[in-house]
Amino acid sequence: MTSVTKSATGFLPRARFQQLIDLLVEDGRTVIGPKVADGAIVYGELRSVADLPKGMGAEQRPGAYHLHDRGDDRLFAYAVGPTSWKRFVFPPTLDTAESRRDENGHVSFGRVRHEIPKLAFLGVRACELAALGIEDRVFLGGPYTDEDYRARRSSAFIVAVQCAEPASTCFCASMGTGPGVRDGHDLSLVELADGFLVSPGSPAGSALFERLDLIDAATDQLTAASDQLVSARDRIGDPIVAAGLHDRLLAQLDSPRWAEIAERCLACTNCTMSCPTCFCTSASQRSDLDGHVAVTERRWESCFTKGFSAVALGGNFRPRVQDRYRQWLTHKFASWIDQFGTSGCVGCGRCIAWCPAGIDIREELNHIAPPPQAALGNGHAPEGQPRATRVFRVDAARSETHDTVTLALSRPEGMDWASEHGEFVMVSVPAVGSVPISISRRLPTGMELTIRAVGPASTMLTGLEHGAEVGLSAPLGRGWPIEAAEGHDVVIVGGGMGLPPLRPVIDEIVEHRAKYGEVHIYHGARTPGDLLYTQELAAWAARGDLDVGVTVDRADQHWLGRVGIVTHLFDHARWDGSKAVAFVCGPQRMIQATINTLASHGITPDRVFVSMERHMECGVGLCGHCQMGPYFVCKDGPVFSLAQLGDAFGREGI
Amino acid sequence: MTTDAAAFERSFRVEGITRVEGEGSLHLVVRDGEVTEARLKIFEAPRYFEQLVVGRHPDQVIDIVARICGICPEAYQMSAAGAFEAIFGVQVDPQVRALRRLLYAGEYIESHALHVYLLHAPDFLGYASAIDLAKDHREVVEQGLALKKIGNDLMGVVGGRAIHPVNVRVGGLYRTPARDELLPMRPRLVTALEQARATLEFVAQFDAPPFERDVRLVSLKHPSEYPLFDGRIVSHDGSIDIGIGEWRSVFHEEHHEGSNALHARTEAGETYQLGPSARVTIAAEQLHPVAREALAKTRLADAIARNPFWSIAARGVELVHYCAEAIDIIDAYERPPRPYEPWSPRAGAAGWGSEAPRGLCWHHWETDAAGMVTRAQIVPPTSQNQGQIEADLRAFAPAVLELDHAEATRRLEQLIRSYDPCISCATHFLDLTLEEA
Amino acid sequence: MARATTTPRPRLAVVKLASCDGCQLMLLDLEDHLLAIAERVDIVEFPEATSHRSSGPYDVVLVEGAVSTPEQLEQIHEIRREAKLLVTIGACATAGGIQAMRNWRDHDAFRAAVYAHPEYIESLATARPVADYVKVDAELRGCPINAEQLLEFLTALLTGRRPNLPDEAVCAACKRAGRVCVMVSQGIPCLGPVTMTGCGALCPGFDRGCYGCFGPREQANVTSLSRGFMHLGRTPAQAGRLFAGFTGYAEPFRDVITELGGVPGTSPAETPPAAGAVAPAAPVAPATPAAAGTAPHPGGRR
Amino acid sequence: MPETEAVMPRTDDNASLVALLNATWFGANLPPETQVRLAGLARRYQAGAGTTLLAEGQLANELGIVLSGRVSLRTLVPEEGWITILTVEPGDIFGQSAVVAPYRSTSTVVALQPVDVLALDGPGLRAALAADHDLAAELYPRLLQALARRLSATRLQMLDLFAR
Repeated sequence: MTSVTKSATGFLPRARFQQLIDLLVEDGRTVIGPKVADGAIVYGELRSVADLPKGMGAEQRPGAYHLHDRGDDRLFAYAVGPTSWKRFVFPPTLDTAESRRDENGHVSFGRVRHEIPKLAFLGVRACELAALGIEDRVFLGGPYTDEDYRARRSSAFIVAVQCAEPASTCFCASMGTGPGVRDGHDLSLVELADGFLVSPGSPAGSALFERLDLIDAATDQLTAASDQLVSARDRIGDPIVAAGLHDRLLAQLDSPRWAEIAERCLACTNCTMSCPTCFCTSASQRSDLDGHVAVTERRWESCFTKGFSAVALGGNFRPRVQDRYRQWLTHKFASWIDQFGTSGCVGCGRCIAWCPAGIDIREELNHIAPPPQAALGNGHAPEGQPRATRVFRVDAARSETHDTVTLALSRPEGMDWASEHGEFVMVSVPAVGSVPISISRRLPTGMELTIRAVGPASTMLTGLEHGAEVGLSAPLGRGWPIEAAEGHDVVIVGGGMGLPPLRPVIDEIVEHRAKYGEVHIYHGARTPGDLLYTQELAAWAARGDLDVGVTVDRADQHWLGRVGIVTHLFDHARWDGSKAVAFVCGPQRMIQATINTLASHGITPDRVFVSMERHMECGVGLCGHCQMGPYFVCKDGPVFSLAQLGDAFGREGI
Repeated sequence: MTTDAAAFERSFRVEGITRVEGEGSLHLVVRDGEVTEARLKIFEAPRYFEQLVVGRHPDQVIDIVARICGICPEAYQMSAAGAFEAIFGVQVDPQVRALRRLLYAGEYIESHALHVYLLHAPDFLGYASAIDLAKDHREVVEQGLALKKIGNDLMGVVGGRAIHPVNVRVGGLYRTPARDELLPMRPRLVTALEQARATLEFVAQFDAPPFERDVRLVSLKHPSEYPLFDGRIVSHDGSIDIGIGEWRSVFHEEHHEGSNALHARTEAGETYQLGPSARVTIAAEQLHPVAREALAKTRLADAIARNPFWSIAARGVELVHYCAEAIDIIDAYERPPRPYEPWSPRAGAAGWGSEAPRGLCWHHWETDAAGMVTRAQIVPPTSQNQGQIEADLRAFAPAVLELDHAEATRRLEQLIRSYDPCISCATHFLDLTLEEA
Repeated sequence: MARATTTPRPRLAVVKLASCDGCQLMLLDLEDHLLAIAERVDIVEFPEATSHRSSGPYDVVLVEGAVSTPEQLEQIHEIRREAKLLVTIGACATAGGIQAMRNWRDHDAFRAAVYAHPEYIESLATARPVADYVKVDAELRGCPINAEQLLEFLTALLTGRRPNLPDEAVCAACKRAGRVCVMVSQGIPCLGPVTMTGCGALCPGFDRGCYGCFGPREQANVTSLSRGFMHLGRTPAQAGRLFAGFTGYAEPFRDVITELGGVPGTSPAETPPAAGAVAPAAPVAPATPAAAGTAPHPGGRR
Repeated sequence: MPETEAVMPRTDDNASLVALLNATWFGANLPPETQVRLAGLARRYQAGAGTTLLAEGQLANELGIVLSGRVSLRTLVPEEGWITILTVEPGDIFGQSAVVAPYRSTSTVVALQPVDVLALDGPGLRAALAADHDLAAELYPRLLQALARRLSATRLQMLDLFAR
């Protein structure tokens, strides 16, 4: 949306309002706007002015919404209802990808492209324009973009209507998004007693403006419009102090209020689903009975569901409702700013009215983080980049342990593999879905992936044989900053399946051994049978210039090696950590124990790099699942320095 | 067979009758070539429905009684709704009433297609199941499934879902569909009507065992519409003609010697037959012209009245009828101003019945001044048919008992299945409270 | 993945306990897929649909119904021994179903009140979900189960993926479908916030509140929701009884029913069954039959 | 008691024992007088792989400091056999039951490799700790550190982190 190109205002008498709808339809657009259905004003297809909620107002309170007849003929005298425009640019469910597997095991992957309807949104409020602007930053502002969103968004024509009847739940004025319409629209209207003031907001809007049978706006009409806006703003007031909220809120992660809210909160997801900016999604597979043709369906998801933060084998990062509520509120008002340079809240009040428990976030914010100040940052807007799934072939499958297999995968012909950086790939199998797997070795022809069979998808992957095909995304995420270790001693600690992601680091060190000082490689596993890469570990140890230690948690009497947790390998070690850089990967509790021991050797947090486990679905920071404080683990990590994580590391329910 | 008695007495057992709803078994005692005892035993665990509804709000009751039977939930919902509307004096809007018939039509199409193709046709064609039948005649089974799906989808559009629909309440429905929501069903019903006609022609070719007898057929009868949830309770011979709420004046349930089940009988202690054969015979005049014509073409009207095996043709006729009626209802539909009529609670009692696909399902409800249920009686169709089933088995068995056990079992089961028994509805079988009444 | 094609067809059985048959009927209601499923799954035991009977072992057993008689108790242990994967389907099998509402009553008195010859009636003191007696490997919720979920479950079984059966609230599906919340806009009590999704938010789409037939979702906050019902004008007893439907015996619905006065037809003074699974009823509000159910809804919508 | 045939006692002079002690984690950086005192309680022995140095339930007469080699701490689990709970590496101690009442070993100690052990006499050590508060103040933190480390390790093992 470009800024206003023409400053003009005309008047459209009420009797002529149908003309606006007719012109939009004439342009081949389906007009979406307010109408009464099921006891509320919702957005749906409009065919005529008669479909609009004439004379209807909406009284709103926490947990309550009631229509009433105002007894006048105003068409837009209501505050926003349950529908948000998000639905039309970011559909609640959407088929995004299709995968196939033929009788011979050949696989293929493709995106599902949808025909984009040509829509006009009629009656968009200032807060809703702001919400669309926020969604633009989320979906189009980062390195990865949502092209379906881009197409829907750019094809919509937006007619804004000035808000004149705010509800008691509104707080756009506090969030700085309204009630006055500023930009982001094609055409804007102000409804007065006998008609509408009309102003264009874009070249497309100007073109339509020219085609309307307008009369000149009278001064008293302009005054009435201004009074109407002032009155609306006065009624909204300034119920929360947004300035400084970011810091105030993040300082209250341990507030007792979170648990208290959780007693009322139903975790029903209504707030997030009603919110015009919440963007999290989940993906699932649909297939025929044989798994030959499968479609990936993306659907709106909420951080209030248990599955949202669940990881393999029943683990969950936010097990309690209080964790989930805190995630939602702190994301919306704080970490959103770190991520996208803007607050995630526009003050529309939907989450207040449509909360069946009547929880009022304004009240909660004021309780948890009572006032004073700061400023909004600026967003970034790099270019989009499509995500394709490419077919790799299994060259070899090597059994590491009874449940772990290393697959050597070769890239498709002609793929420029050397320029692909990243820590992990999303591995897709038709009808089964995608799982994130760390690259355990980079090969000129492709890569190795070491996979443990823990769920149906990984079990299927570990059963792949020579010649099988799988889909792989481009390598994703930020990997180990090996350059930070040049000229330093290096400590590598890999617990269990934490070793495979570290193997490329070891490969790099082996290849350029002279660049590094002393190198210690420590691997811990559950039992001797669970140790990974045993031959390679022996070969590294045999070089003489790598210190390799291996331990297991438990063993029978035939095991002659070490028994004890991985820190036993170096808690008595004599090396000096003040010159060392550490790379640590494994279960979070193991990482914590390791960090303590590393600290006792003098390694400072800025030189300890850890890889974080989270629920990952999209791999590119768009689905929202893997958030940890301000970070999207998939895109900003999974490798972080301890200094970066600060006190988010190890905090319960983050 | 080691005792002396066994030398001339034979016991014939069929444990676990299949392709009926619920679990049952059959026990015949044959003495000197005569069947002296025929017992159809019901295994259904008691579910105490008549007690579970006490203290509940009528609207909640309508949801609960649906759960008596997953295959004919509408029969229970409509009978209960009818009784409550009689108690509270509610008149349902004609368009809403039409929607209820449309919902019920969906249940008929679904239930009859299921029974004709998946449960009963394999008997006539010599297969153990529709899945086996599909191996040789896939197109036949697919046609049945397609027809069944239309019935299910019709229930989905009007009632929300095919099993335990959610839209019926006292006074009408929770929500009426817009005309636009019904219209997509119309072309599908036109196709279904053709399939229903073909179904009737198909089953009319079957060979039914020659087993004719004179029994009393009983169903609802309404002067202007095919019997569903309104009219009078009548018998085909004119001997019974009572108001819909007066079932108890002519019928009663009795405890049978040696059986856990209650059987319904007329006052004179006679058995009677409910279901499609009864309706097609009694309400032939009210059949949709299209269905009447299709029945005439088969020339099976008399056989349907006398031979229970020909119930499969009666179901075919009703499939045609309800596809045709559903189209008419959609064509005439205009969304009513409100989905249900308001009502005020009062203490009272009323009986009401509706025609489940397998026969009259009759209820009697009592409420207190707050409208809450104080007492319930639910008489499912199968408990009324059971006496006739056993009588038929006694008469039919001698003709097949010389066959080997498997074949004899198959033939006897085929006879039982002719009644489309719904054993899940049988909780009431075990209810002996009426003995005192 | 080549392995999938060489695997023999899984042997599937359908078993019924105390129930209405509606959930197993759902298998037949998969009209478009039924024959294809029958080609890929060896349906060895399904009395409602086939005369074939076969004994175990089975790869998958779908169990419908609650355990409510001594025979069924024996039968479920037998099934467990024969089943590699025991899957409970529907509210009766997963939560006890509507017949579990009798678990609040004294069984002998209840039985005597209903039957002239109670000695004929072999039933356990309580009707309970299958998982109260044997390990259950997977469950499909609902009264009845949802056809799409059943198909998804069978497809996942055949293709070797985890079935996509979300454990979120009905509200999530309701909002995605663009429905207007009946509780917020019309003041109709709705169990959607505490009920697991799977039905597609059916009831709110028909202008009525969810009655909970898929049972409680994880961490269902019934205390907060029942308070909400009281704000909408329900007495505590009425609020509690809104949970007393087809999954009312499942925790935590069971607790809130008991806490707020028991199921309809009971008085708070009555003690719960001796089986002990139900905590003593707290006499919160009088619940004579006259005051027991929800009040009739006033009039039509305006 | 150590199986004597596999155990090779050695005679070292006090000075060399002090030097050996000083080379271990446990004994390093103790005040010289303490080291001398401990050396006076010490004997040194070697044992072959497979030797049981101490059996569970047995009176622990000596606190062992591993000089080289590896010993395992084991317990017998019914139906699973001998399970190794922890290995003790050079510099670390075993047989700390020798200073904790009732002085009976809580696990069975087996040499996994040929080991060289510095053993402090239990009764002597207890008497010294009771009498010499300076020595106790130096030694107890090390004993506690060793025990605390084992406790936290055992806790993590109990969580069975890698099974997830």
